[in-house]
Amino acid sequence: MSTATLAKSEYEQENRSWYKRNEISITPWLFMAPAILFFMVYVIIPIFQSFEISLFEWDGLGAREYIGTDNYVELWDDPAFYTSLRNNLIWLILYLLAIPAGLFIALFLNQTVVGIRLYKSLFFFPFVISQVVVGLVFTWFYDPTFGLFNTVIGWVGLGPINVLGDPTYVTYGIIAAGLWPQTAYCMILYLTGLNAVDPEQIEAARLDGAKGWKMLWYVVVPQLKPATFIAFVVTIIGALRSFDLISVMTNGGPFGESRVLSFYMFEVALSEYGFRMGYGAAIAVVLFLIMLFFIAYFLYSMYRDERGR
Amino acid sequence: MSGVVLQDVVKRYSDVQVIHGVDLQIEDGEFCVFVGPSGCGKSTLLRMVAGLEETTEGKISIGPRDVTRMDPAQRGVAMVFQTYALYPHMTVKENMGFGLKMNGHPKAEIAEKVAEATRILKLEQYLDRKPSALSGGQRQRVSIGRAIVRGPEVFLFDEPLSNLDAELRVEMRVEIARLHKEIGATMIYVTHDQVEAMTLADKIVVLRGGYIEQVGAPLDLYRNPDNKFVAGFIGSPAMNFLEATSKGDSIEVPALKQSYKLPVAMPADGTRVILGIRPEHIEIDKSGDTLAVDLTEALGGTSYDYLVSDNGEKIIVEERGDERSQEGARVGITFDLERAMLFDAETEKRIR
Amino acid sequence: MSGVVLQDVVKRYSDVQVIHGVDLQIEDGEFCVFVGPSGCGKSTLLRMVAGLEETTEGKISIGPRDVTRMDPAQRGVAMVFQTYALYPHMTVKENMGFGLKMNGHPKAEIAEKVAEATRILKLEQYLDRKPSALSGGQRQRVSIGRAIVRGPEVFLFDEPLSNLDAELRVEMRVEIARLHKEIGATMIYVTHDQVEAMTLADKIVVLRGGYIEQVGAPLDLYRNPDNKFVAGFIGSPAMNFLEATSKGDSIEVPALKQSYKLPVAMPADGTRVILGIRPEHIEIDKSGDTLAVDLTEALGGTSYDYLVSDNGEKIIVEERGDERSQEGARVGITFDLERAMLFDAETEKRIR
Amino acid sequence: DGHKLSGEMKIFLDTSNPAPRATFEGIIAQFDEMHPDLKIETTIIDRDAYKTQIRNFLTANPPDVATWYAGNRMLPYVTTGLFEDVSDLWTGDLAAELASTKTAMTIDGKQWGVPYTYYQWGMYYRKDIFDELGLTVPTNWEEEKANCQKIVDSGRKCYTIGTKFLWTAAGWFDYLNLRTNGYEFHMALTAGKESWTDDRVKKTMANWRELIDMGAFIDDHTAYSWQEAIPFLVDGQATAYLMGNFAVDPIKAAGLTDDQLDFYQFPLITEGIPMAEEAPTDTLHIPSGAANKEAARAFLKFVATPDIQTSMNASLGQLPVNNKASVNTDDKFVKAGFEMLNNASALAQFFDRDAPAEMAKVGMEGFQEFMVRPDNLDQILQRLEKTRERVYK
Amino acid sequence: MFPTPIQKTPRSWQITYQSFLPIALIMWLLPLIAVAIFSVKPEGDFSAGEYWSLPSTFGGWENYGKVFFQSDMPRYLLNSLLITVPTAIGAVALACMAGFALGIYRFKLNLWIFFLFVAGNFVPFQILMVPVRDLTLDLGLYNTKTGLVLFHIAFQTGFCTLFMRNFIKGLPFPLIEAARVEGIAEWRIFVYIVLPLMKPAIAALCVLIFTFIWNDYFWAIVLTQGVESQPVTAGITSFNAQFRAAYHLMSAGAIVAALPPVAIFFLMQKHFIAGLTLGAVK
Ligand SMILES: Nc1ncnc2c1ncn2[C@@H]1O[C@H](COP(=O)(O)OP(=O)(O)OP(=O)(O)O)[C@@H](O)[C@H]1O
Ligand SMILES: Nc1ncnc2c1ncn2[C@@H]1O[C@H](COP(=O)(O)OP(=O)(O)OP(=O)(O)O)[C@@H](O)[C@H]1O
Ligand SMILES: [Mg+2]
Ligand SMILES: [Mg+2]
Repeated sequence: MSTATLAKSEYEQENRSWYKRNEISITPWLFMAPAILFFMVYVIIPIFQSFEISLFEWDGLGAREYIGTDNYVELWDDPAFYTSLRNNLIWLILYLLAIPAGLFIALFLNQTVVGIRLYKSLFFFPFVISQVVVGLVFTWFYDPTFGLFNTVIGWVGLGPINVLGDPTYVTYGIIAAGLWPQTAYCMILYLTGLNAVDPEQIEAARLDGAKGWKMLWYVVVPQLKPATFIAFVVTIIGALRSFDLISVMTNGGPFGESRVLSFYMFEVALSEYGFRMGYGAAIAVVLFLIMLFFIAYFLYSMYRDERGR
Repeated sequence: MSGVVLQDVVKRYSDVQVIHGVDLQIEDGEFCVFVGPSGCGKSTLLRMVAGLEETTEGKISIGPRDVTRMDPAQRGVAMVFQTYALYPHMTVKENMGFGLKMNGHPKAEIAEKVAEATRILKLEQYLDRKPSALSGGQRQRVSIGRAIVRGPEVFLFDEPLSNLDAELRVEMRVEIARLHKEIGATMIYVTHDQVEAMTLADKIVVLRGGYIEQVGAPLDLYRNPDNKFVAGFIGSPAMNFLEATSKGDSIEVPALKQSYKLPVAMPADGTRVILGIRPEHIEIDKSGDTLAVDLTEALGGTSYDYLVSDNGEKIIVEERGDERSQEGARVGITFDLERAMLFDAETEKRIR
Repeated sequence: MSGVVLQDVVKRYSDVQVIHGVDLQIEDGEFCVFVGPSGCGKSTLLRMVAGLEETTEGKISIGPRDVTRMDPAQRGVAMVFQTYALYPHMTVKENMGFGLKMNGHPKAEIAEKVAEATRILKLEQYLDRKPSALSGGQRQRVSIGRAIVRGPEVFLFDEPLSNLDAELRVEMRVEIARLHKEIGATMIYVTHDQVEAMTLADKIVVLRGGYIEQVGAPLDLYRNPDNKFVAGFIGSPAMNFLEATSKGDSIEVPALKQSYKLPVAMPADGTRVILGIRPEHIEIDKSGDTLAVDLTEALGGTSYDYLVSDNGEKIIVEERGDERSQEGARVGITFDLERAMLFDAETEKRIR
Repeated sequence: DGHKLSGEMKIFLDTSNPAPRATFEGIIAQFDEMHPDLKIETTIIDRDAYKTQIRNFLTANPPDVATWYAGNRMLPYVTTGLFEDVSDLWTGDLAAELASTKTAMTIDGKQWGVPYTYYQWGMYYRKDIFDELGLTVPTNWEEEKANCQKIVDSGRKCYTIGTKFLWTAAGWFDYLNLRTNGYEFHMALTAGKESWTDDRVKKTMANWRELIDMGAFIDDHTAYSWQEAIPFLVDGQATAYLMGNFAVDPIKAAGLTDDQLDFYQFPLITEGIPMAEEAPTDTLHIPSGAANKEAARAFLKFVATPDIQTSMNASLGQLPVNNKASVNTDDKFVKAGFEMLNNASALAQFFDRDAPAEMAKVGMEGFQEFMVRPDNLDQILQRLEKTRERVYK
Repeated sequence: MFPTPIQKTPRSWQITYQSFLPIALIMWLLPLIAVAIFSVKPEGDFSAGEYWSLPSTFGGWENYGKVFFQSDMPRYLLNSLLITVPTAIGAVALACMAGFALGIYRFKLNLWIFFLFVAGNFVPFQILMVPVRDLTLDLGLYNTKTGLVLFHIAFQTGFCTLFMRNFIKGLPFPLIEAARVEGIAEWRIFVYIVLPLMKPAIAALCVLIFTFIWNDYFWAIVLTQGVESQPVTAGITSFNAQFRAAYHLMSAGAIVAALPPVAIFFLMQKHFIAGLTLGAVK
């Protein structure tokens, strides 16, 4: 019995169009074109433009003036820049606390009791809220007259502390506010990670006599590595991108002590007393170089994974 | 002494009962295999022995100790999992030594025991690899090694070979048999693989729906099953079952259009019974014409003929060598009445 | 006519060559099975026929047409994947008709063809289900149905049954055999399962490392392999190989401490050769004492004896019935010289 | 006007506080009524945000009328050509009526906008508390300090202030410097002609420090905006507030009555120095990119007319710029301010209007820091000096 | 499962755990709860210094009424919606296509282009501020919702493409091959096979992008100003300036601004979390 019923036209057109013949190699480019175009215009090219602008003196209104590396020279002995840099480092380090904190809460919530789903969502809540609102909420929380923070530490006989007005506490106060949503984020990553932990390995470890902290440290945490990696990535990025909270909570103050690079850049380039585009771009370049360090690491890790699979 | 004794063991998950009062005695050094269809409770029972599932009712003893409420780590058992459950971030050596390390054994002792296990399982050259750099068979060997290192009284295996491909499975099976001989510990082994059960076990426990159907040595179960379930479950290809009716001291088998007189205590006239004959115990009678040859398969050493009776019942015949029947031909069959079995159609119990 | 012809076909991935000049002729309507160890290039070869991999060198024709550079869609082939590759968001009916619909065939024609395939595969009652609501076997049937609907000249199967459990696999195997009988199209089938290859194939192609080792009908390969690799690969348990040396018109087999005279053209004196005997062709000679019984396995219908010679070579013997040797005993073996084979130890080629 | 105005007119306002907001809305409604064919669209932007946004909208989507400030503050937009030259409005009667503010609106000999209000700065204090403590309004620095000491002794703070947005501290600096060193020096300093490390500046800071060391200012002022500092005055934790007159409205809204709140001029510090005052002028401008300049000019003129100035400033609670307009003498604060400014030796705009933006920013940050860490003074002044060298070069 | 399921622990610990849960939650959300309470307190409570007492009367109607009827809040909310929805649609659409190209096809630059998107996504976006603001000005899109939307689409495309590509990579490739053998054109494979399978990913991304964009503040203040185009995050600062020190109103405003993403999160929780974790962890 012959079943060769495919219509001839389907496989015997010799002179097909050029597109048809090269369909597989052209299609991906057609599909990527819009995304690449957008991304180039708004992200990739501007990165290089930042480098360029940083070599100019420009107020954003008039003509630009080429000044070579003067902006960088000025940056070199600008105390505000060092304050920002120092604060950025503090952010980077302290923000990482979100990772263990998130893990801890995730472990606490990784149970199956009635209503636990609701608890998990409510614990995740801070992440969904805009940082602007988080900033406002924490500003009130820290308010030296009526803030809950001072009320609470008042109970134990401390304070009052003017967290946001005191240069020694202000950065830590803002970071604490930032840690709130970030911890929630890490918590969700870990909750998902914990779901993926192989139960048989836990059982094997129980048979091996591992319990509690030992189990956590030797068996669970290593298996959470993917979640930890992502938590690390998003936390680092979050720390370097910190802007909203500072802008809302202190506007960089008091006397610029809570600035970070991204905020300082905004301040010199676009704020009331700023409009030094070139100087802002120079700060941007420094921030980018710091980030480049991490981006290279992230990409390298991803590259390894891609090769590995 | 470290046999395992289960007394009236029951397991309930909230309101579903999955193990219905199991009594079982496993001698010290015995290799005991649990078989049964999927979901019959094999794993659950094994995990109760391990302490990974709580025992709802009843008592489990290992050697002289009642372990029913003990922690898994204290029971002196080691378990080998189907998915190996190796710690992916540790090397082979660390994997094997982990249990001892957790229990605070000195380094030297750990090293020594790991070396011993390594030797037994010929894992020397892999000691510093991570599990991900090992093949399936090697991983399973490591996981057995991890069990050995802990020097348990009882080894528990939950389908340890079912993630391996056919060839490796055979190899590892032989390896496990040898291991049992070498260290002589009590072993409980869950499988759904006929061949593993038959070849490894000193004692097979056939489970169905949370009940034990029969316990016995492999060949005893093969030759002398207690009921239709066990008869059909043990042996491959499975036993052929044909409907029949008792009539006097014979049975009438419509599919074969014939009566047979079996050396058993016949039930009352007209009782519906089932005749069981294993494929390997049937001979093709080319001169017959009661059955049609539907399909034949030649595997080289053996061939299978798939026969269909006129009333639609199917019979598989195993033929030795590479002769096989002609597809579409009509044949008869003969078989040794001594080896045929009779079951009650209602209760499925063996009629002896 | 729509046989498939491969002429000197080569496949290279950047600088790794995985297919080394394969010549193969598959007749119209033939059922051709590719077997070989993992990684030998079975899938690659099949996918080259399908057009899913580019052919680096050589020529592939289907029927009279050279398809080497054609798109998959134009080759008149249909493929059935190991993982079924059903479109999960479409019903069975839509899955089967999708290809035709996309290529603008009229609705009535699609409906008719789907109905035909449905009938052949007895899928009537599942037509409106999504794949997720089907069992593995049903899914595989649908994916075969999808192939049938397109009415291809050549069906390609890549390990279609290896994701099914043992029982279903047997069932589907029989189904595919029946399908081939019914529609009679050319089929190329990749598997690593002995039994599938032996039972389904008109022609088996044994591949190794990107080369064809031998092509032939299943029983021809079993009875008359060209080399040691094929001899060992076809047949289960695998053929026993014993080292030997030619001496005059006999061979000396140290493991058996004996000389044998095989009906073959003997090579020069002192050539190292290999004697191959299948386990099913060996009989235990209880009076002998050349070999030690290392391990025995009784499966009921058959038993395996694992024997070890004094020089450490291993021999497996398949025994019919449930008798087996005593472990630890010493025995001899006998075998039919007509059925034993001789291979050159260097080239591994058969000495006939 | 000769012919009818038509089309659309966009007005951007920074008058985001409730009272000014309402005032302007009223004026615009009035103007709208006079010109039925004109469609007016008003956008009110938060005062602090407005200061950063003006650059953007002047270049990107310029309205027809925009509020801004006189003095140095409008310089960048004049030099970059973003403000329209409105010298043509400064002719005839109007020129005469607005004469007092003309210099503040003039750059390069041209006028770039029209003022609509100005207001005094000074001490708003709790009269009732002064009475309770038996204090009188101070007229010189010693009295001020003596009063303050008594207030501090009574468990209160002398001054409330919220320095979160920095400029409030500049108010203190301006007055201390005006009183310590005089108007000329202050203007030279803000114009970059004097050094920040000058001893005269240090003198000003030393005076300031006396208050700081006394604990005269409320704690934690860095955490508050100027509005958030009001409650301290209202609930009596602090007794005075150095502010512009615009603060009266919110203070009253927060619960103080005319009986409780009163005003006094910032007292004399250095004997013999004439009393100059802060009197920031708020202005209206036409962006050079405006679409409907005709209507815009008409509006500017309209706002400057005596009638409108009268009613407008009555409701703003501030001072009209048109000398034909009448001052609302029912309001004791306005009245006091009017008198004070009329007698002033000179008027300063405000620190961030007199100094260029960058200098203002660094300066005000320095003042805030000084209020928290007076010991850092030298460092702060050096920083300001360095900025001066860069900014004015 | 780790830690040990609570059901398997002693009764006393179970009770401790169960009762500690709500306490922990309240502590965790304390700042938010405080704001929620603020927002329903009448003005009088604040002037009386009663910050931490329960509301003396329920002032919620009045407070929220003010937010909705006496401020620009509704307008800001509308702006946010008009910015967020097109962005989510645009970014997801671009990413679906790019993800398809990068996930399905093998070509030389594949990994490089993919990494370009990934790297761009990791960039601290502030560094784009000056050039992007300039570009937007040049395009005449400054202070328009369109300008903001275009940038958001472009920037989110990085993350979305990372997500989509990994998702598509996880689809069984034989599906594509099966379709190719059936002679289905590549774009039809995208439309009829890949796209339907991406539904969960699309849902996840939409929800995620909605929240991200809704909560954006930085770009809102860099690229827009004024009530006609600013989203609610930026609007809230004007709102707060308008009602400075009126904590009951500011709280109500904050809650109104925060509510939409919270609502979306609760409605589409499954997708949201899948998005966060899948996108990241692949
Ligand atoms: N946590 C649980 N809750 C409820 N029922 C369960 C649970 N775990 C297992 N069961 C049920 O208990 C029965 C026995 O399961 P078990 O895993 O022991 O079967 P099994 O014999 O090992 O099957 P398989 O061969 O598939 O592994 C099944 O019916 C299963 O559905
Ligand atoms: N994309 C590729 N790049 C490089 N080498 C490849 C690629 N795909 C396959 N190979 C190599 O080609 C050889 C043949 O692979 P193929 O998949 O055909 O084997 P197979 O016989 O089907 O094996 P299996 O039984 O495991 O499916 C293998 O060695 C494999 O590693
Ligand atoms: Mg099981
Ligand atoms: Mg393959």
